[in-house]
Amino acid sequence: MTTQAPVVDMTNISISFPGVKALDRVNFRMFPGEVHSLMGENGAGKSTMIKALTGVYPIDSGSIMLDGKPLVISGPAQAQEAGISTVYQEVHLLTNLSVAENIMLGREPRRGAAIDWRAMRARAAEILDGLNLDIDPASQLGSHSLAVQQLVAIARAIDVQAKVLILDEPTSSLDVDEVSELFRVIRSLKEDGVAILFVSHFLEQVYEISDRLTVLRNGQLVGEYLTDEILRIELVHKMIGKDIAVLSDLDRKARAPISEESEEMPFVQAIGLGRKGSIAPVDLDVYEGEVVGLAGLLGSGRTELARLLSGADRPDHGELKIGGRALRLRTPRLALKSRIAYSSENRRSEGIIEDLSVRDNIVLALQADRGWFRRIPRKRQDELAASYIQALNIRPPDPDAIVKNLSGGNQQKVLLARWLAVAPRLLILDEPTRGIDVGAKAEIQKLVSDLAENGMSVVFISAELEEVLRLSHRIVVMRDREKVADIVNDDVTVGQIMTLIASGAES
Amino acid sequence: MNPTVSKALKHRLFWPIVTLLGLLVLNVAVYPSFFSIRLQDGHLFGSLIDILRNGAPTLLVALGMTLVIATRGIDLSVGAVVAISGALACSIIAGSSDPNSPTTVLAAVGISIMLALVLGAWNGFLVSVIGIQPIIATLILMTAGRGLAMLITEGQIVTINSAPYKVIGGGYWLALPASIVIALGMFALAALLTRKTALGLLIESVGINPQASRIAGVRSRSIIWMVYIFSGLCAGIAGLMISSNVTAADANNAGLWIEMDAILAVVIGGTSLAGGRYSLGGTLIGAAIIQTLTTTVYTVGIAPEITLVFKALVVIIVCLLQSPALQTRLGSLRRRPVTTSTGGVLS
Amino acid sequence: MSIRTIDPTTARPKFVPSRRRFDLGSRYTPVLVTLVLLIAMWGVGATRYRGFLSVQMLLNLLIDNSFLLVLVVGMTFVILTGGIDLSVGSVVALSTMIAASLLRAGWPPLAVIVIVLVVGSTLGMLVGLVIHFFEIQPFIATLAAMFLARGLCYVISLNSISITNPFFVDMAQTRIPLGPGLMITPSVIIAVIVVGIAFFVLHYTRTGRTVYGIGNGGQSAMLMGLPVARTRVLVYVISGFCSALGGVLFTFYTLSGYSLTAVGMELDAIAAVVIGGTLLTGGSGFILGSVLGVLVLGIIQTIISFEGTLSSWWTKIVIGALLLVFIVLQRLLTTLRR
Amino acid sequence: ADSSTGAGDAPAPEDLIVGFSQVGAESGWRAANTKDIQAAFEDAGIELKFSDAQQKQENQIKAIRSYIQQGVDVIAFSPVVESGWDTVLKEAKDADIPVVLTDRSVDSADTSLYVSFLGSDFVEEGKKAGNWATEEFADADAVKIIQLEGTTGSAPAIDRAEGFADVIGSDPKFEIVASQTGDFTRSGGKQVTEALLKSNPDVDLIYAHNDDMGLGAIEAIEAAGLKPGVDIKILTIDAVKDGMQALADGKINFIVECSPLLGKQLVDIVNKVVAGEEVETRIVTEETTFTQEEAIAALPDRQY
Ligand SMILES: Nc1ncnc2c1ncn2[C@@H]1O[C@H](COP(=O)(O)OP(=O)(O)OP(=O)(O)O)[C@@H](O)[C@H]1O
Ligand SMILES: Nc1ncnc2c1ncn2[C@@H]1O[C@H](COP(=O)(O)OP(=O)(O)OP(=O)(O)O)[C@@H](O)[C@H]1O
Ligand SMILES: [Mg+2]
Ligand SMILES: [Mg+2]
Repeated sequence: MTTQAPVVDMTNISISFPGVKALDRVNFRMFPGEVHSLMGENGAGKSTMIKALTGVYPIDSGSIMLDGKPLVISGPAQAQEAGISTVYQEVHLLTNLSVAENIMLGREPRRGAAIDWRAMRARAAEILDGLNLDIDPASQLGSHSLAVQQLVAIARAIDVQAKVLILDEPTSSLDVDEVSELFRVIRSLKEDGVAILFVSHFLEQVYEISDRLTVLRNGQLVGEYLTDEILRIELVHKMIGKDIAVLSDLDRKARAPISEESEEMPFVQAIGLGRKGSIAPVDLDVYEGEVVGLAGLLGSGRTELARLLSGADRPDHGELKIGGRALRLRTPRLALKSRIAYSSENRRSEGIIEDLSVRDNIVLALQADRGWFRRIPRKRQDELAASYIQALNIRPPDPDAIVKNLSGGNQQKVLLARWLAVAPRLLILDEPTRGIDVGAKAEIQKLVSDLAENGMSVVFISAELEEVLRLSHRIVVMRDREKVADIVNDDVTVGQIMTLIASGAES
Repeated sequence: MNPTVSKALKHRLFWPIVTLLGLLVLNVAVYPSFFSIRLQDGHLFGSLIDILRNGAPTLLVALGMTLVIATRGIDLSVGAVVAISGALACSIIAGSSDPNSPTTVLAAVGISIMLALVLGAWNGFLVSVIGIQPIIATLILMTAGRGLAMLITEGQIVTINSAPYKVIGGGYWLALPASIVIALGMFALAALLTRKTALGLLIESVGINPQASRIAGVRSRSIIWMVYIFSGLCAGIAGLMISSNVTAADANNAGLWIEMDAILAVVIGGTSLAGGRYSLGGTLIGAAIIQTLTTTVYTVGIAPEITLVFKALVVIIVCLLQSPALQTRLGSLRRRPVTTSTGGVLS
Repeated sequence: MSIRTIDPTTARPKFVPSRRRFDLGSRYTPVLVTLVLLIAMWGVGATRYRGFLSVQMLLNLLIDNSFLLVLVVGMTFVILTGGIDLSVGSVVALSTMIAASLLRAGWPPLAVIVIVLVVGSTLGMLVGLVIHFFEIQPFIATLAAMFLARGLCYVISLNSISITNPFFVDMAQTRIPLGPGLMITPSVIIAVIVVGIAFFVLHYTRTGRTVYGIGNGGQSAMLMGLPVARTRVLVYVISGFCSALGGVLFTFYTLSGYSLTAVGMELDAIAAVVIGGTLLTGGSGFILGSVLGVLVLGIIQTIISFEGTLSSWWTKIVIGALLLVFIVLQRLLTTLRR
Repeated sequence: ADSSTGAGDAPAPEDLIVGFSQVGAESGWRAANTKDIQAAFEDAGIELKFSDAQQKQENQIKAIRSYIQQGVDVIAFSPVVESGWDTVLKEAKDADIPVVLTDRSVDSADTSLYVSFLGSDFVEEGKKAGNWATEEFADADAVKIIQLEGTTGSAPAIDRAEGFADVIGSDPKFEIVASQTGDFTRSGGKQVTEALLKSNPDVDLIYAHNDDMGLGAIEAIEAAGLKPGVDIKILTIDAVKDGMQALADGKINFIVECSPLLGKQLVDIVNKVVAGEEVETRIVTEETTFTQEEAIAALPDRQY
């Protein structure tokens, strides 16, 4: 493999933003027919590297060679023409257009001068089929969940006959099935000689799919390794620069089944809570100090349920009791008043406030809860920001940094900080660890676990079943927007849950 | 480069201030004693004072507009509200037996301001409760409101003779024209309200991402409602000021196109019409630029035929100077990431 | 492992989920609602006023608003990208002035029209370039263009100029019969063609879809490799072109050039587009909606002139009130349909 | 009235319908004009269809079209602008509906399109103003004038400037030191005067295209500590009540009347037209000029 000439050869790449040296004389190369993983903590510079390669950011210095020729481009359009196809980290598609257009726009089939809509939909359906995704190509993209959008973005990227395919955290909200579907496609592209750049914080996936790794730390190159020749622990060490112990510490600590023992009423009781057109009526109890995990496939209705519990959507039947009292949570604000916080899976459209600083984003919910006139004193704001920046290791550790300039993972941490700051009694976390690096993920899991121990109830949704199992006292399995099982997490295995998800309660 | 100089250069109000100074210098060049301010009967007089006084209504309206724009809205009805409040106050005073009694004037002012608040609340209701796009919601009042003002005055100019009322737009407090004191007072109030309470943060957050703000528990509806009420209040006071300045209410022409001037002031001051971050200080400078521009046209003696061309050039120059894109494209060697004006996350 | 399965007897009735998270109803709902309300308005007018219920009255709506139809086409493009164009009214005025003064100087009519269209498009292009490359807010850039175009009118002439050129007079006075007692003008045909082309471009070309894409937030479209820069500049060229063409139709309509004409027409155009269901934030809307918006404004105007007893101020109040009723009904019906 | 009613057989006044399209309501003058016309037709027992074009020519064309469609007997209108009426006036002619112009004229080459034009002559007004100035300053060696223009591009502004310049232009001692638009409004007049007084403190005469701007100028002059009408002479056009009051008070020195009271004359014309009588194609409004004494005499029964 190494005997070949590299298809991408980036040397001495530097990019700096005001106050941050995002990339510092980094070298990076890719060979045809290999899957190359770019590894590093949140904010290490992975996405910046990708944006340098695709012309989104002009580089300050260094050179980029594609197929042995210097690559001079000024934007993604030209990168595409040069044969580089990219899925950017945050799903960057046009939510107001149809799924078909999002896949085909730029190379749409035509009849004469006009777009041939029928052919376009047919072709899109074919591509979606290749990913085993059964959605209507004519439907509006924005009506689908983030995971589906992510798959659509992937569909768009792999359909081009590209020399280089770049996937920046493509699997962050996909479930196991979807991931294996994606890997099948990646392998077949690899066979065709495409060079694939793969970024993920899931080490299993990296080890499963990639041939070679490049590790970045703080914008600097740590080294390039063959996947087979580096141990996980070594890799993590290289990424983080120090050992981490917490990772194993939390693993599979036996969970006391709180719900069975407790004499008390459950803190949250949902009785037949449902909403027409989105989720069938569900019963759900969450006790104080209990972590309830929601498991299910894409579109199984986990997010929908979370939204009903948190007042983000209004239920149209059923009842919700908080601490024994029936409440109608018509808005998230009322939920917040009952100390229920909801961290949305869609951090870009429902999470962070892009143009505000880290500090403002962290104090926002707390401030909204206190009302306009009881402004949190500046000193207190600074304390809050500083403590969460430290606790969650947000980088850069600058409370005045504008959130949209943070790396994806750090944005997620800021969002989490916002919800922790309101000291909720029920915290609903929808994909809270999406895009978060190994170290931080472990920290967050530990944090959730500690908070629960101190009496907070948590509803935890994650595409990563291991994570759900590791954290939850109880697991609710959803399928086709119905609750199909409610199991206590003692010695449950991923396999068992998968069977439940696949076949429902009948098994 | 000297660090303080380079810091000043980077300040986002640097270029607007330079433009303002440039215009003032142009005036001095044509008319050397432009800057002179004299004290006459304990009142300050001079061109600069005139600029401030005549710019006061625009500044007021622009203040309200700034907050509305920060929530991603726009208020086209301010001109109509200006006309209505002036018309109402003058009609009440003209109809009263004693136009010179302070109680009559206070009542007239009070009633007009109440009406302005109601009109603002009406806009807020259409935008935040019914969910009509701001430009159309306020267009309704823009059209009907001027009719309402004319209904009050029956299309005539209502001239009044009331010394206490005259103070608002033409009188003096502490040597300064009262209108300047009122406008700066409202400015301070707005600054205080948004800085010392959490309102500023919440307004910005609603303007940047209403959906995410809702999830975070922000009462977007009341906030939007409130900014329109504030804008109504500002326009109402401006209306009193304008009518008081000429001791007459002209329902047809009072506040005509003031919404454009106000929006222009806001935007020149660096606030984006896309909502979010706003700058009251910028609005202050913006309003000053617009009024200075008008005065400059008179002082320099620009022919009415080419006044608009001149204004267009100044507007475009100040905006280009401010444009970070131009600054990177010209001189500076430092390269900047490609971002589009619509912004977005670059993760 | 203890599994609490759900007892089939207590299981809720079978749930048939719709496939969408946010059931948007149809994207066409606002347009349909607008159409229905428009017809209702026509019906109400017909019961109140003699001569209202005639097909020719509807055709007159088109005749009297052909220039506005062309203007909203350009405006729709701009607003779909999330921009706005305040210069259209002044460009109309400038076009009438250029046309009238050149015709007076004896230029051939076709050359005059070409020059007007070139001037409008060029101004649009300059605005577009400034907006895209210097990241100046569209509101400001087009406001400056508005001042500039109006100022240029004054520079050309303060007085209004009549047009006596036979070709223009023909265009103004030709009536194309459509049937017994029915007729339209050439301007209507031009406007309909422009709307048709715009419809095609928006829905059947990549450029059109890119216009929608930019309205969704320019970042995504750019990262998808769509030609954002070119398209964004192009929409302002289109708008400039449409304004100039609207100006030409306006000269056909009034046979004169006048520097104070079409003041505030940009607001009419924006209102029509927004009434037609297009979001000012961009990315969502239809050209046919804008056409309906023009008809709504036109029918309000017609009702006012048929009413014929309103004083000047009641005219304004009633226009506002009708607009209000229309918008609120449209809004409520649209949400109900969802 | 129905559309078959030709111009020949004179119907009773109560059967008549007249359509009137007004420019707008942009000034007090215009509002008085509207009011007078409405009142006159009411007194005459003739139904008047009124529409306000809000300063838009296209609205006015639409209104005239709708009058044609409704089959009114006579159409009267004050054109927003002089040019561009041929098409719609031809339609009216084809429908046998006579048209009367008020206040402002049209520049059609085909004068058969309308039966009469009733209104003031703006150029003449400017000339009257100029004449007064030449008399008033007959003994002066040099006269510095500030001109407050009406809305740029509007017919009265252009014509009043032209008429004035025609008269004083022949005498080199008159110098217009500054000429700016005050948009026909008080605040416009005030702001312009305020600024111009600073750079031209030695001005002798302010010529304002309407009373309102003159009234604004008075405020500015007073604020500057000078005496309007004495230190600086003021000459305006219109003669609205507020202006007349100021003239009576000696703050304005001379006003050229531009009367909005066209109602009676318009009714007469309409009656003649439907009766098939000949009417003059140009009827100039009866107007005069006012000095301070005349103003004091006229004020008590001034209607607007
Ligand atoms: N537009 C920008 N302006 C300023 N700083 C930026 C910008 N984009 C990225 N950065 C900074 O550059 C650094 C690298 O960010 P990058 O997005 O490349 O990280 P990453 O490795 O992709 O992290 P993650 O795993 O969280 O996605 C971060 O410190 C980030 O704050
Ligand atoms: N594989 C799929 N095929 C078709 N539609 C899907 C699929 N996945 C998701 N959807 C759509 O997305 C919506 C998502 O539902 P929801 O977000 O509640 O599910 P979830 O369990 O939270 O899954 P996700 O991981 O996508 O968030 C569904 O209403 C459905 O229309
Ligand atoms: Mg990244
Ligand atoms: Mg989900």
